[in-house]
Amino acid sequence: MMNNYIVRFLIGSLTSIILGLLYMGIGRKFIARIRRCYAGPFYQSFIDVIKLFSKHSISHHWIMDFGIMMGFSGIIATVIFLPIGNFYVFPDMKGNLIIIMYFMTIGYLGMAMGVSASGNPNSPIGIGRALALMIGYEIPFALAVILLIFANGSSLLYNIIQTQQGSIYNWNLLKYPFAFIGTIIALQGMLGEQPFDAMIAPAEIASGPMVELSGKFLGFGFLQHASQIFLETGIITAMFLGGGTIIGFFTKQLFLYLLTLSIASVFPRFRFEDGVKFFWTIPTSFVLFQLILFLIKR
Amino acid sequence: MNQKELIEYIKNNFKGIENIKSIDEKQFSITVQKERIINILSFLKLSNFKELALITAVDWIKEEKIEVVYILFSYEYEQQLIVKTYIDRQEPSIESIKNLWEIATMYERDVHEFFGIDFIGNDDKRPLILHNWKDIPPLRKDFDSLKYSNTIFGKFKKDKE
Amino acid sequence: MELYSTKKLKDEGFEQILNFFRKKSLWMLHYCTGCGAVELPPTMTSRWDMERFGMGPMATPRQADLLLITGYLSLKSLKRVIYTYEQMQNPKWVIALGSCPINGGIYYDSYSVINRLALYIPVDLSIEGCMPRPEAIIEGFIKLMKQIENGEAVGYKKYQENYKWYKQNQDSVLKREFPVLSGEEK
Amino acid sequence: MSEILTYLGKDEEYEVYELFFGPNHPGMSGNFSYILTVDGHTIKKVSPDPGLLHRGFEKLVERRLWLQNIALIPRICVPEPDINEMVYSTAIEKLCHIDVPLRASYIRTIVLEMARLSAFLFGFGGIGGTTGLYTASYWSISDRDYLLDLFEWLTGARVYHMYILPGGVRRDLPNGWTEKLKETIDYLQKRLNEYDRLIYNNPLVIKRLKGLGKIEKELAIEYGITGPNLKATGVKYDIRKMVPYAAYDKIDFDIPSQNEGDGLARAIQRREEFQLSLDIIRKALKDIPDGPVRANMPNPLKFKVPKGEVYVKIESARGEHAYYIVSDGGDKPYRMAVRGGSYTAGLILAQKVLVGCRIEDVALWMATMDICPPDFDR
Amino acid sequence: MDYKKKSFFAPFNSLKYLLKDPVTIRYPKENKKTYPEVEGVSPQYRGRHFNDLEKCIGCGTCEDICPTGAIQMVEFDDVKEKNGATKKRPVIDYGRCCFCGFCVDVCTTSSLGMSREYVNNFPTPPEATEDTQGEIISKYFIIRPDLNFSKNQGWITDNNYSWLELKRVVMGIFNPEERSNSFLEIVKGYTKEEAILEARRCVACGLCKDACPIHMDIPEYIMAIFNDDVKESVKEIYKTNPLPEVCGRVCTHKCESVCSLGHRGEPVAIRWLKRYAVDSLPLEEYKNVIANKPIKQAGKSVAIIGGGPAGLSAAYFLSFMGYRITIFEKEAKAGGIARYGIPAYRLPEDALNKDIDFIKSLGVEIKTNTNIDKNMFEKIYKEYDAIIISTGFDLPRSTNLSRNGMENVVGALPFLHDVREFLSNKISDVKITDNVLVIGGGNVAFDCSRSVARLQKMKFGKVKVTQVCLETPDIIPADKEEIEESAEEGVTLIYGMGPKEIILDDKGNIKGLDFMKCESVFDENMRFNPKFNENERLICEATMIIEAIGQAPDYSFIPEEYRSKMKFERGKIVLDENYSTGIEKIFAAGDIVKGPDIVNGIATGLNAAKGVDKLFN
Repeated sequence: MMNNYIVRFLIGSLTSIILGLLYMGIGRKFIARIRRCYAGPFYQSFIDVIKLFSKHSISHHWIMDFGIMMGFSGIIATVIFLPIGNFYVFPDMKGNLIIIMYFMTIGYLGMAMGVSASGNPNSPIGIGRALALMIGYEIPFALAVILLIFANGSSLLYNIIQTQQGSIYNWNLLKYPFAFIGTIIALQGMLGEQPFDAMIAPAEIASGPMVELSGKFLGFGFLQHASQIFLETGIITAMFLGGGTIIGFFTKQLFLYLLTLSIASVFPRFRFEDGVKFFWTIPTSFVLFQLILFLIKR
Repeated sequence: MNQKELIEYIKNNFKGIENIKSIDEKQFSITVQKERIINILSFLKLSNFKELALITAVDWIKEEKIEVVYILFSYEYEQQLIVKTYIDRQEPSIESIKNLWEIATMYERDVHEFFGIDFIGNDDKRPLILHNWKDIPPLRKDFDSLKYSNTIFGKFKKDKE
Repeated sequence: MELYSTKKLKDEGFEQILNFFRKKSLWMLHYCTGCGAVELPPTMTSRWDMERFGMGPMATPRQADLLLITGYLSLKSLKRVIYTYEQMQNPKWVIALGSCPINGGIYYDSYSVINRLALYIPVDLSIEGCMPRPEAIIEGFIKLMKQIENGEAVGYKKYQENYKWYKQNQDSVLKREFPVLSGEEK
Repeated sequence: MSEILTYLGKDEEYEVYELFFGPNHPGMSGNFSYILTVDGHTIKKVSPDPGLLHRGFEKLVERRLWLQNIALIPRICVPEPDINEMVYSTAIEKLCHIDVPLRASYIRTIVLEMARLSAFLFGFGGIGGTTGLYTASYWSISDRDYLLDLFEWLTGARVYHMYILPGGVRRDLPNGWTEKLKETIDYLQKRLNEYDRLIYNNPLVIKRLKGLGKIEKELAIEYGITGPNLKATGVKYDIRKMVPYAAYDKIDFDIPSQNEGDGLARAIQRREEFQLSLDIIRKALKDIPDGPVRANMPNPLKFKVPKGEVYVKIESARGEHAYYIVSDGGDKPYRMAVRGGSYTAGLILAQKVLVGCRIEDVALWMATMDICPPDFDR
Repeated sequence: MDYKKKSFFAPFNSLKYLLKDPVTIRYPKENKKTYPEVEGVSPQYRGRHFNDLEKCIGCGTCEDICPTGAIQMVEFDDVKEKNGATKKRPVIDYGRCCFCGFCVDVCTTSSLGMSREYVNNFPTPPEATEDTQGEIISKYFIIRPDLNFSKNQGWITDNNYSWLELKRVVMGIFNPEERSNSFLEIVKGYTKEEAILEARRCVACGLCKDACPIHMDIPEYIMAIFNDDVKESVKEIYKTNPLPEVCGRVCTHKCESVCSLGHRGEPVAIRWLKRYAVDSLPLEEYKNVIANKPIKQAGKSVAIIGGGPAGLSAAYFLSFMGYRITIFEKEAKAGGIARYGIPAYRLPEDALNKDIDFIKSLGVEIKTNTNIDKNMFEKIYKEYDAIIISTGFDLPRSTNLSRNGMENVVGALPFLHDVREFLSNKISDVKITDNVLVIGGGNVAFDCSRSVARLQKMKFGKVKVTQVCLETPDIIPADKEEIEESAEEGVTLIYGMGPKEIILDDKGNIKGLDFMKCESVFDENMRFNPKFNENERLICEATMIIEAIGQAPDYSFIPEEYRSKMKFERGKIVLDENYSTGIEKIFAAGDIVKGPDIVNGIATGLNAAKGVDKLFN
């Protein structure tokens, strides 16, 4: 029964959604502590999602329904390629990085299509910013992926994880520290956290793309964001922190997420083109420096 | 120079002042005819009363007059100056001082909306603060706001007058 | 004038279960209509922290399901509040903060502040206080949660049932062609 | 092909569109709206649309007795209600030639400075909220709550105190209050270092604030900008020093000022004035005399102010907050005109300075200028 | 740490709060602990009101001061009826209240206060229909505050923070030495500023209006004095009070005893204000101030027997109803008890004459020195259309001690009558000795003893007066000021002693009086029959005795056949509702009908005038 693909797919996507919501709940309490208050219970995100699905919602155009569904399914499609600890949804695929890189952008494109049909002037501005920012953080992330592929000779995450087994010293984190720093900053952009969240900035464009999302659309947006957290932290743990067992994988993910939140809670927002300029200068130079080091060593 | 010298300086440099009254050691008021308001204000702006703090009006319904008040302040002398003129209440109109101070446009638009004074030269008459206002300007003394509030909002209980 | 239908408006059955989740995550619209909005930041931020009840400020009416009328409501902002209220999705609730929406408050004789909010949009809960303090606001939220749980917070259903009556009240205030005092009554 | 391109570019109407930075916008402090004509992200034209908070104070004041207005006027400006009571009481004292006992003047100074501190803390929250640094607003608004506890103890209410009356203040300091105030002042002093590290040393905040809405000295005076925004452009003028009221002439303090006049200078100016207020309170607490707290005043139902008019202004966190009060000798004010601190800044300067800025700068500019919409609508 | 330096790592320092515990107050479970002795809101917080319904007198001052019109005074019947208080209690509409606490600061009896309760929210019931929607919400918030929050007291006002001016404006008064050697008026009266300051204290609550026997509109004329408009105030006074000069000096001021300011401080000096208003307007001005009353020419004629306050007031009111009035006065001048019963230092001649001259100027004819006997009464009965008897109580009662009318034992009224004559030097001298004893505890007794003190100072240079009364200090009928001022002027007062018998010396003139202790003055159902105990005795030497133990009416001039038809009850005539004595055409007013003091006299005069008017139309 375990090798029946539908059941494996369900396991893969449900763990990403549930754990994503769990990380969001814990992340809220973490940020609340920095702000010296107690946030709600850790299962608050689950309640929010159930409430959102129970609400009545307006769709402005059928493209909007289609777009939101495409956004959510794009992220789920990427998650099933991700190695969750040592469990693989498609055992023979072994988590191919190039496919993951390709599928990640579908989520945003779907959201962009859905939201721009909503007719509120704030959402096209928001989506314009989101896509521009995507270009920003894709470059350092792509360079880091290229570096790892060169280093391990194969684009399969399974091999990358195998090279990092054993003791902590052969984690890619220690082998290529600068690439890790660049990717962490890229992760900040991927999750849309504080210094780079000009796209959903409530104070400027009234939460940008999510302006017109009501009821179940917002619910899907929530789920998409949750599984996105699971996905991106999962990729980086696989690439740099050596995937480890199921429990080890989840704790590393949580650690990465809380690291981004701590950066997020102490920095204000970039203007969005400063953010893109920042991405092209600081993290890219880190990863390039690491690439040069690697090429010299080889 | 202190207030007395300032008053002397203004009195003999500018004709047509009805009266100058010192309210306290840092504040004094001048009353001027309606026609000479632009000259006195530009004269004062030159003798460094640079800041226009407020334009407002007072509706003297018993004397059938509306008093337009310009409040200036000078940073050098640290003196507050209240310039007052009296205009007729039936068709109140006075020249606009738009070109002396940029901010006068908004003050005059505000006073126009609340008192119905027509500032000649300031043609920006769009409603600024009131919404869909069809009655007489509200800050006039003969406008009764409790009666207005009872007729339009008080559907159930009429408040004692 | 039989504008008002007397249909039973209580929530029953499946909706009662959903109400349990709705009550635990009320999202408040970040729109400060009046002076009561000065007491909302202390309630939201870390000294009184209303996030413990799962409540947080939301940027747009689409996402929010709780509209807080904080204090007095002038005519111009009444028009915006009605737009906002109609943009919000069911089930939605309205809380009137302070004494001004109840019976005119300190501006009872003002020509631009409405005396009774309940004539224009359905009010589910009125909290008394000339700016109720954060504790009173939190007590109000708890009372609203209890009210939602046993299905009595049905303002939005009342709005749907008696839309004509509310629309008539709103137009009598917002769309006036004739002067109020001197002109004849429209 | 080229005609199509030029055709599109030719008609200006397609290029720009109207964005309602409307009343229901989270970045908007208070209930107020700008209608921005936006080309992409840069703003072409700003037209303010005030009036959403209009209650007609100047009409309501004429319907109430002199002392009944003390309950009405603090509601004019929400973040700092005490300045209204102070201006109103000083105006009545000037018209009736009442002299206030010294202890009452000292208590008034302390209350005004505490109100200034809570307004500046709101200002830190504003900067945090609009730039996304929510930790700063969570901290500053909860620190402000400690000040409100002290107000609640002294005056009986958290925000609208109705404590400063013509002739003095309403109650004497409860015992144990001054120690609690000293304790809170030291706590806020410690917190100020935290804010320095979080906001003022933060490179991103400095990048967002630098060069935002830059105004020179002459333009500021011409536009009637006053208070911290004026001192940020280099004019060293503070009403507490030039036209001293309450007990400011008995306390020596020097006025800080910057000279760039942009958003960062205004933020730093507010931080230095926060420090100044802490010192003023400490000095006032040290040499507060004993004695009565209120001159004996007639009973409020039969209180008449002699005929006359006066313009009284005091230093609020947003600039010069002033009333022009005319009395015809009756038991009700004949006319009261309110000059809010941020009237000219919010309505006229915005049309001049915001052109060319980006959308996200509007909310931040309002936070640094500390625009308070009830000043326009009254 | 210099706040201008840019540093990348500075913001991370705020992560240290992860380890510290948060500042949140988890409200429903925990509560704020910033205040030393109390948890939650501050000790003097302005929360919801509480009101002590017994202490509250329903004066309505809180309703006047409320800036939002939130307080309404509503009549309640579950409220106990109390003298000097209305049955109205404040009802507060919390849909209007702005919690300013002005009502508490201005409350005259400090019964209203604000508690530390702040929670009050109201979930709209689902079945609220269309026309009751707004009504249900606002009706829930209209509450009559009572005592259930008073245990959690927050904002209360004690006397030094109250907004009312509780202290009276001090009026100029001669010091004891100055005033005791002359019969000049002891009180100097208000100057203009003092009067305005005193008038400013009145909160215009109207309680005094109900307590005054003639329901004078006191808040009106005090407001007129405050607005510095004396003409208007005199016009207001003369609407109901014909003898303001007299009332301004000697009224028993029931209004002041009921004044709302009196609960926490000194009541408004209503009597002195009336006196100031009338004094500062010359007699000629009265004409144009009051003349505007309509004169109906009924052509009927009315005879008034007795020119005392009651007679004069009936004459005043009847003159406006167009009757021809003649007053028959047996003394040389009109005024009755006001002239001959009250000494000059409390009611000077010119003040009384001013009132009487004005009444004369209205066309009233006063025949003085005409003592009415039986057949005169018969002639008047036929001649005039109506008769008002207002002869008052002018026969002095006497203890039956002086067996054969010794020449040194004098009644109170004749003595005061001679003093008044001596002062207007109609008679050369008043018989006075250097050691006088006055018996009695009422105001009249104090008038006698203080007059004697003045005469002794004038004649002998030193004062030796002892006054003995039956009552104990708490039930003595005289005013408080009388007792204090007489003590200052050298009158020694002995309480609780009843006279037993006079002691004569060998030459037959009086040497002293023997007193015995008086156990109780009134018996169980409050009737006057004192009980004495023989064995406790006290001897006081005196060479002259004045008995001031009450007065009796003198109905000798009424012919027998009328007197039999009248009903008498303890010396007073019993009248029906429009003040007629049962005999056609005869009415009565004054002390012989009701009340010991002058203002009741005026009230009965007014009612008698109304009775007469009703008789004819």
